[in-house]
Amino acid sequence: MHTEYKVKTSAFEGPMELLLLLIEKRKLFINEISLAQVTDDFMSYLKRLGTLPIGYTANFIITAATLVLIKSRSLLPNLLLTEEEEGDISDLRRRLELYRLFKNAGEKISSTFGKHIMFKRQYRAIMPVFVPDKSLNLANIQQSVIDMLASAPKKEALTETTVQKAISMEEMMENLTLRIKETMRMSFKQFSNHHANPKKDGKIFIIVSFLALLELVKQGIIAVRQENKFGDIDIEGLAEQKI
Amino acid sequence: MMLPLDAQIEAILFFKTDAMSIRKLSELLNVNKELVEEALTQLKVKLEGRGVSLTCHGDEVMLTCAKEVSLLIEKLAKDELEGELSRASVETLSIVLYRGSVTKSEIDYIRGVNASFILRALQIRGLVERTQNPKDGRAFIYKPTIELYNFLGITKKEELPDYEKLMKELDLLSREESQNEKDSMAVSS
Amino acid sequence: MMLPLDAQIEAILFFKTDAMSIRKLSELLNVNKELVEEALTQLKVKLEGRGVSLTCHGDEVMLTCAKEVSLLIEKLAKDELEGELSRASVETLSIVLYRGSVTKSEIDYIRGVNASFILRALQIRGLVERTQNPKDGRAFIYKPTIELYNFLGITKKEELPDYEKLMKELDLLSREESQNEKDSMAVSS
Repeated sequence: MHTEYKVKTSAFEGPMELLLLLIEKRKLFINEISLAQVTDDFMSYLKRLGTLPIGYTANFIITAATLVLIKSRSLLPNLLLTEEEEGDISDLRRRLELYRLFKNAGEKISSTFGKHIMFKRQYRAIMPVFVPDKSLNLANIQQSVIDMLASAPKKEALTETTVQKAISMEEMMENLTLRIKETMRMSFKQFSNHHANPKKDGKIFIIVSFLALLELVKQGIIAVRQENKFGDIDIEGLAEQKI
Repeated sequence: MMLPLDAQIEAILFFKTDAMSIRKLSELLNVNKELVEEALTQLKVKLEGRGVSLTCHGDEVMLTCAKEVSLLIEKLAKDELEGELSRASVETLSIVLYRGSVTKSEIDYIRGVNASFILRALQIRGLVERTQNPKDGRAFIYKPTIELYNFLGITKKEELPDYEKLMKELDLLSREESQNEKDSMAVSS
Repeated sequence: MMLPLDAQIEAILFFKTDAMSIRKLSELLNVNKELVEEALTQLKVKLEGRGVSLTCHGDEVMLTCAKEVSLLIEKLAKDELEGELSRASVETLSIVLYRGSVTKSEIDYIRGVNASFILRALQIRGLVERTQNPKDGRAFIYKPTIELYNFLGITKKEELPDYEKLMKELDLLSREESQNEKDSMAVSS
C-alpha cells in the first residue's frame, strides 16, 4: 500500500502521519539519525502546503522546526543545543513511537470492527405511559435551549497556541542562525534575504532555504569569509555554483 | 468457532423480543425441525435455575425472564418510568419541542452525542413519539406527544417562549454542523 | 423460591437490553457492590460456550449475543450497520481504546492534529463518550463506549488485539518520558 507513495497536497492529516510514512518508506527505525534523513522529504512536502491555511499547516511547521534542529546537529555535531531543544527532539521521537504504536494497533482494530458484532437484544415494544416530571415547564425548556446554543462549539477557532508557535518560528530560525554563524561563520540572513521573499513565501521557505544552506556548507560547496572581526559575514561560492 | 445448536438457538431467541416458530428456527439454522426440537429440550434443561427461561407456546418459543424475578423486573420497569429527567433528557426534549419534528441524526448533530438511549427513555415516558419519516421511509422522525403539549399548556410549537428566534438558531446550528463534517472529511480523506 | 444473585442479574440485564451500571444493580438488588461483582464473575463463567455473553466495561455491564453467532444474528438485525471508519477515526479510536480514558490534548499530542472534529463525530456515532475528568473538573476525558466493544466483538479491554504487548510498549515509552523529565530536572536544578 505504501510502496506507491506519492506526495500529494493535503493527503496527510497531520505531521506524525507524514513523518512515519517517510521513515517506513525508507525502512528505517525511529531515531535521531533517521529523522535527520527524512527531513528534506518532509520539507519538500511542506513546500506544497505553503498555500494552505495556517490552521492546517501550523502543526506541520512546528514539527519542521524540530526536524531542523535534528538536521542541524547531524550536519554540525559541535552545535550546542539548549535543554529545551534537546527536550523537543526526544519528545518528537517519542511521539512518533507512540503514534506508530496506536496506528498499527488501529489497523487491527479496523479489521475487526463490525466483523463479529456482539448484537444487543432488540428493544421490546414501547408501551408509553405519560410520566412527566416537575422540571418540565416552558421556562425550563426555553432555558435548556438557550444553554445548549451557548455551549455549542463555535466554528472551530484555530487553536491559538498552535498558530502562535508556528508564527514564532521565524524568531527561532533567526536565533539558530546566529548560533550557527558563530560556529560556521556565515550570514544566513543575507542568504535568505537574497533568495526568499519571506512575506510571499512564508516560513516554510525560510526553513527550506536554511536547510539547503546547511547542506551546502556540509558539502563544501560554499565557504564563508569574514572581513573584520565583528563585521558582516559573507558567503562565497567556491566554484561557480549557483545556490 | 461454532457454537452447539442449542446455544445458537439461545442467541436467536435472546436477540428477538417476540416469539419465534420452530419452523422459522429450522429455516434460519438450516437444520430439520426434529433437531431444533431436540436442541430446545437441551436448552430448557440448561436454563433451569437461570435468570432466563424458555417458554413454549404451541409451535412458538421465546425467552422470558424467570418468573422468580418478576417482582424485581416490575421494580425495574417502574424505575424506567419514574425519576427526575436528566439534563440531557430535557435538552433533547427541548430540541424535539422547538423543531416540532426532527430526525435522530439532527438531534445527534445539535448535541454532539448519540441520542438513542435518551430518545427511547423519552418515548417510554410518553413525552416523545416516533413516526415514519414521510420523506424517507427508512428514517424516523420524533415529535412531542399531545400529552406533553397539554401538560405544558400549549397547543402548537409556535406558542413556545421566544419560538421564532430560538428555532432559527437551532436550525443554524444543525446546518453549520453538517458543514463542519464535510470540512473535516475533506482533510481526513 | 429465590434465584441466586447471578441469575437475578442475568434476568435484569436481559430485561434491560442496554448496559447497566454495577452501582444501579447493587441498588436494585439491595446488596453491596462487591457481591454484585462477585456474582458477575460467576455469571461470566456460566455463560461460557453459551449463546449469550456478558460484557464488562468499567462500571458498566451488558448482555449481548455471543460473538460466534454474529453472522446468524446479522440476518435478523434490520438496523443499518455502521459504515467504514476513516483513517483518522481508526487512529483516534485506537488511542481511546488502549488508553481506556484519555484527554483530548493527549490525542492531539500523539497525532499532531486537533482531534475536536473527529471526537465529536465518534461521539455522535456512539463509539466514544465524554465524561468529566475526576482529577480535574474542567477537563474532559474520552472513553470507549460499551457499544464500541460490541462492534469489536470483545467483552473486556484485555481482549483487544495484542493488548498485553501494547501495554508493555506503552509502559516503556512512558517510563522513558519520566526519565527524561528527571534528567532535565537534574540539569536545571
